[in-house]
Amino acid sequence: MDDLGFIVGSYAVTLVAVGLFAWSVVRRSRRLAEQVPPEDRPWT
Amino acid sequence: MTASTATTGRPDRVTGTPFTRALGIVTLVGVLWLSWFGLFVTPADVNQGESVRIMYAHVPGAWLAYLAFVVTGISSAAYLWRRTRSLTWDRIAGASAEIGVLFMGISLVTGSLWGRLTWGTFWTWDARLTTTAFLFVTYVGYLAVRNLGGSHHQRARRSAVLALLAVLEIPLVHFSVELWNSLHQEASVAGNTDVTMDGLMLFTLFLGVIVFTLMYVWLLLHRQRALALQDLVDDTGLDLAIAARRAEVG
Amino acid sequence: MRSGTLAVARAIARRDLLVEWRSRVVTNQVIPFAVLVMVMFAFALDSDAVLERVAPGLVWLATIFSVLFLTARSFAVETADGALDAMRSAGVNPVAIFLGKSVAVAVQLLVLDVALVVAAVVLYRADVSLGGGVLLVTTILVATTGLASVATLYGGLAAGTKGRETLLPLLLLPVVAPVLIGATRATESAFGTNGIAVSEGWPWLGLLAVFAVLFSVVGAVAFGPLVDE
Amino acid sequence: MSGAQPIVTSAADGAATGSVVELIDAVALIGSFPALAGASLRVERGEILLLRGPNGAGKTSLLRLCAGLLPLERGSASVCGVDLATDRELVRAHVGIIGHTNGLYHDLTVAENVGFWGRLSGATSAEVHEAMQRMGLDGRLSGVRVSKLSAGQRRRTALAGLVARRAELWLLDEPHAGLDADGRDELDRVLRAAAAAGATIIVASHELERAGGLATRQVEIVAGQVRGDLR
Repeated sequence: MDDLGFIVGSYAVTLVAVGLFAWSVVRRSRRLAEQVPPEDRPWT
Repeated sequence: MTASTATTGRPDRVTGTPFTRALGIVTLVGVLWLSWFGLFVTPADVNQGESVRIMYAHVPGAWLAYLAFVVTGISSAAYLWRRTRSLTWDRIAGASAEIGVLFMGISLVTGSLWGRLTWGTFWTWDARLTTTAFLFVTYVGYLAVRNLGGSHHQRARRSAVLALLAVLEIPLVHFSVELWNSLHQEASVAGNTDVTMDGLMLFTLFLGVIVFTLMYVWLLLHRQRALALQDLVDDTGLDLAIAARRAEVG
Repeated sequence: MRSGTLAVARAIARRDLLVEWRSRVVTNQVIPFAVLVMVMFAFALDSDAVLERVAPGLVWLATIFSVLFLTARSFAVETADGALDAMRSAGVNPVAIFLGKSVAVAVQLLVLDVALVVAAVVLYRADVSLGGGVLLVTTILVATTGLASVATLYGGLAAGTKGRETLLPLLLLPVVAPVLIGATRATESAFGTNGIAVSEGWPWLGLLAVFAVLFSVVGAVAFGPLVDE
Repeated sequence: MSGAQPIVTSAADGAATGSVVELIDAVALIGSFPALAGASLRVERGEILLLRGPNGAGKTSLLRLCAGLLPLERGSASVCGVDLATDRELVRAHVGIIGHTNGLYHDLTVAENVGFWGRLSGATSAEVHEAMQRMGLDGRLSGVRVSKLSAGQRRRTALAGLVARRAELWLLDEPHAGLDADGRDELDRVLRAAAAAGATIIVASHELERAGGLATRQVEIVAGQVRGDLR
C-alpha cells in the first residue's frame, strides 16, 4: 500500500536526519576536543 | 589525527557529561517508544485514516523548530544587551538556529508526505505552510551570515542583529500571507480537518512533543559545546601565534 | 564641526544619483533588463487573457528582481575604490549612510516602476482609470520606500562579503514577500484586474505603509552594526 | 586650522604631553592572525613619521588600527586623545587614511569627489577650493572624471579629500607607489606643508631613499612590533 511507504518514510526521514546531524556534531566536537586540554572545556 | 581508534570513551576527547549521556539514553528510549506507539499502538483516525501516524512525528518537529527560533531570538537579544553580553549567548543562538533549520526542513518533508495522503497534494498555499517556507529560507540566510568570518564578537553582533530582524519580519510575512490567503478560500484545506482525537492519540502526540524537546536539548548542548570548542581552539591559536610572532624578533 | 546627519544623508543621496546620472548603469542596463523580463513573461505565458490577469504581479516581480541589481550596483560604487571604508574611517554616521543610500535607491526604483507600469499598459493591455491612477501612484511611492530600505540594509551587509551575489537574494527575497503581496493586490485594483474595484486596493496600502515605516526606522538603527566590523 | 580640535587629555597616560598616537603593547588581528603582536609607539604633533619594514611586518595594520578600522584586541592605544579600546568609532573624525584604495568615485570629477568629502565634514566651498589648490588640482584637472586620471592624480585627489576634511592625523600607506618623479616631489611638498600647518603624518613605505628624506623620524616595524621607539 502506498500509505505505508509514506508513513514509514516520514519516520525514517526524521530519525535519519536527526541521527546524521547528531553524529556529525559529536564527531566534530571530538576532533576539536583533542586540541583543548580537559580543564579548559567550558562544561566541566 | 589517528581517526582509526573508534573507542568512544577516551578521556581526552570526551564531549559528553553524565547529564547529556543520561539525557541521550532517555531520548533514545523515548524515540523507540514514540515510534512504537505512533506506528502500531494508536488507532487510525476516522477522517485521515492511517496517515494520522505521520502527525506524531510532524507536529512535534514543527513545534520544536519554532521553539528553536524563539530561543535564537532571545539569546540574540541577550547578547546585544550590554549587561548580559557573552559569546555563550551567541553560540546558543547559532546552535539553536541550526537545529531549528534541521527540524523545519524535516517537518516540511513529513508535512508534505502527510498532505499527499490526506489532501492528495504535496503542497498547498495555506498561510501556515507558506510562512513556514519563508521562515526556513530566512534562517538558512541567517546561518550563511554566521559563516561569513571575522572575529568572534563581529560574528556575534552581526548575526544577533540579523536574528532580531528575522523576529520582526516573521509576523509581517505571516500577516501578509494570511491576508493574501483569505482571498483564496478554496485553497485552504487545512482548516477543515477537524480532528477529534481520542485519549491515546492525544497522549502519543504529547509524548512526541516531550521526546522532540529532549532531542532538541541534547542537540543544543552538544552543538553549543562544539561551537565553544571551536572558539577556544581559535583563541589558543591566537596566544601561540602572538608568542610565535614575538619570537621572530631576536 | 561635523555636519548634521540629514545634511550628510542628503550629500550621500545626491552623490549616488550623480554617479548614476554620469554612468547610466541603471538607465541603460537595469531598466532594459526589467522591461525585457516583462517581454519574456509574455512569451512564457503566451495568452492575452492570462497576461492581463497577472500583469500587476509581473510588474512587482520584475521590480523585485531589479532591486537586487540596483542594490548591488549601489554598493559596487562604494566598494570599487574603498569609498565605504573611507566613509567609515571618516566617521560618517551609519544612519546617514543608510538614509542617503536608501533615498537614492528609492528614486531610481521610482523611475524603474514608471517604466514597468508603462510596459504593462502597452504589453499586457493593463487599464488605468483616474481613481486607479491615484491608487497606483501611492502604491508605487509607499512600496518603493519599503523596498529601498530593506534592500539597502541587506545590501550593505552583503557588500563586503564573498558570495554577495547569492547572499543578497537569499536574505532579501523572503523579507520582501509582504511588499510583493501588498503591492500586487493594490495594483490589481488600480488596473481593475478581474473586475476588482479601486476601493478594494486601499486597505493593502496599510500593509505597505507599515512595512515601509518599520524597515526605514529599524534599518537606520541596524545598518551600523550590520555593516561595521 | 587645528585650533578648533579639543585635545582630550587623560590623566592616566601621556596624552597630556600632546602625543597624537600612543600605543602600548597593542595587539590587532587580521582574521585570527596577530598582525600586530604587541606594538608600542608614540608620535608627537607635527611629526612626519616613516614606518619601515618588510612586507607583512604589520605596517598597514598599524595604520588601520590608528584609523579605528581595526579593533584593538589587547594592550592599550590612544589616538588624538581617544581611547581605541572603548571608543574606536570616535577617532575616525580626527583621522584620514589612504591605503591601497583611494576611496574615490570613478564616475565623478575631481571637484565633485573633493567636494563630497568636504561636505561630509561641513567644509565650506572656499575651504574645498583651497584644498584642491594645495594639491594642484584647481583649473583644468578639477572637471576631469577620476576614471580618466593617472595613479598620481588620483592619489592627489584623495589627499585633497583629507585636506578638505581637515584631518588631524594622516595615515598614508605607500603614498609614493605608482607616482612618477614629478608626482613624488609634489607629494613631498604637500605633506611637508600639511605637517607645517599642524597635521601629524605617518607614512608606511619601503621606498626608503624617497620617504626617508621626507620623514622627521623613522621607526622600523618587524614581526608586528615596533623597534627603535619608546620602551
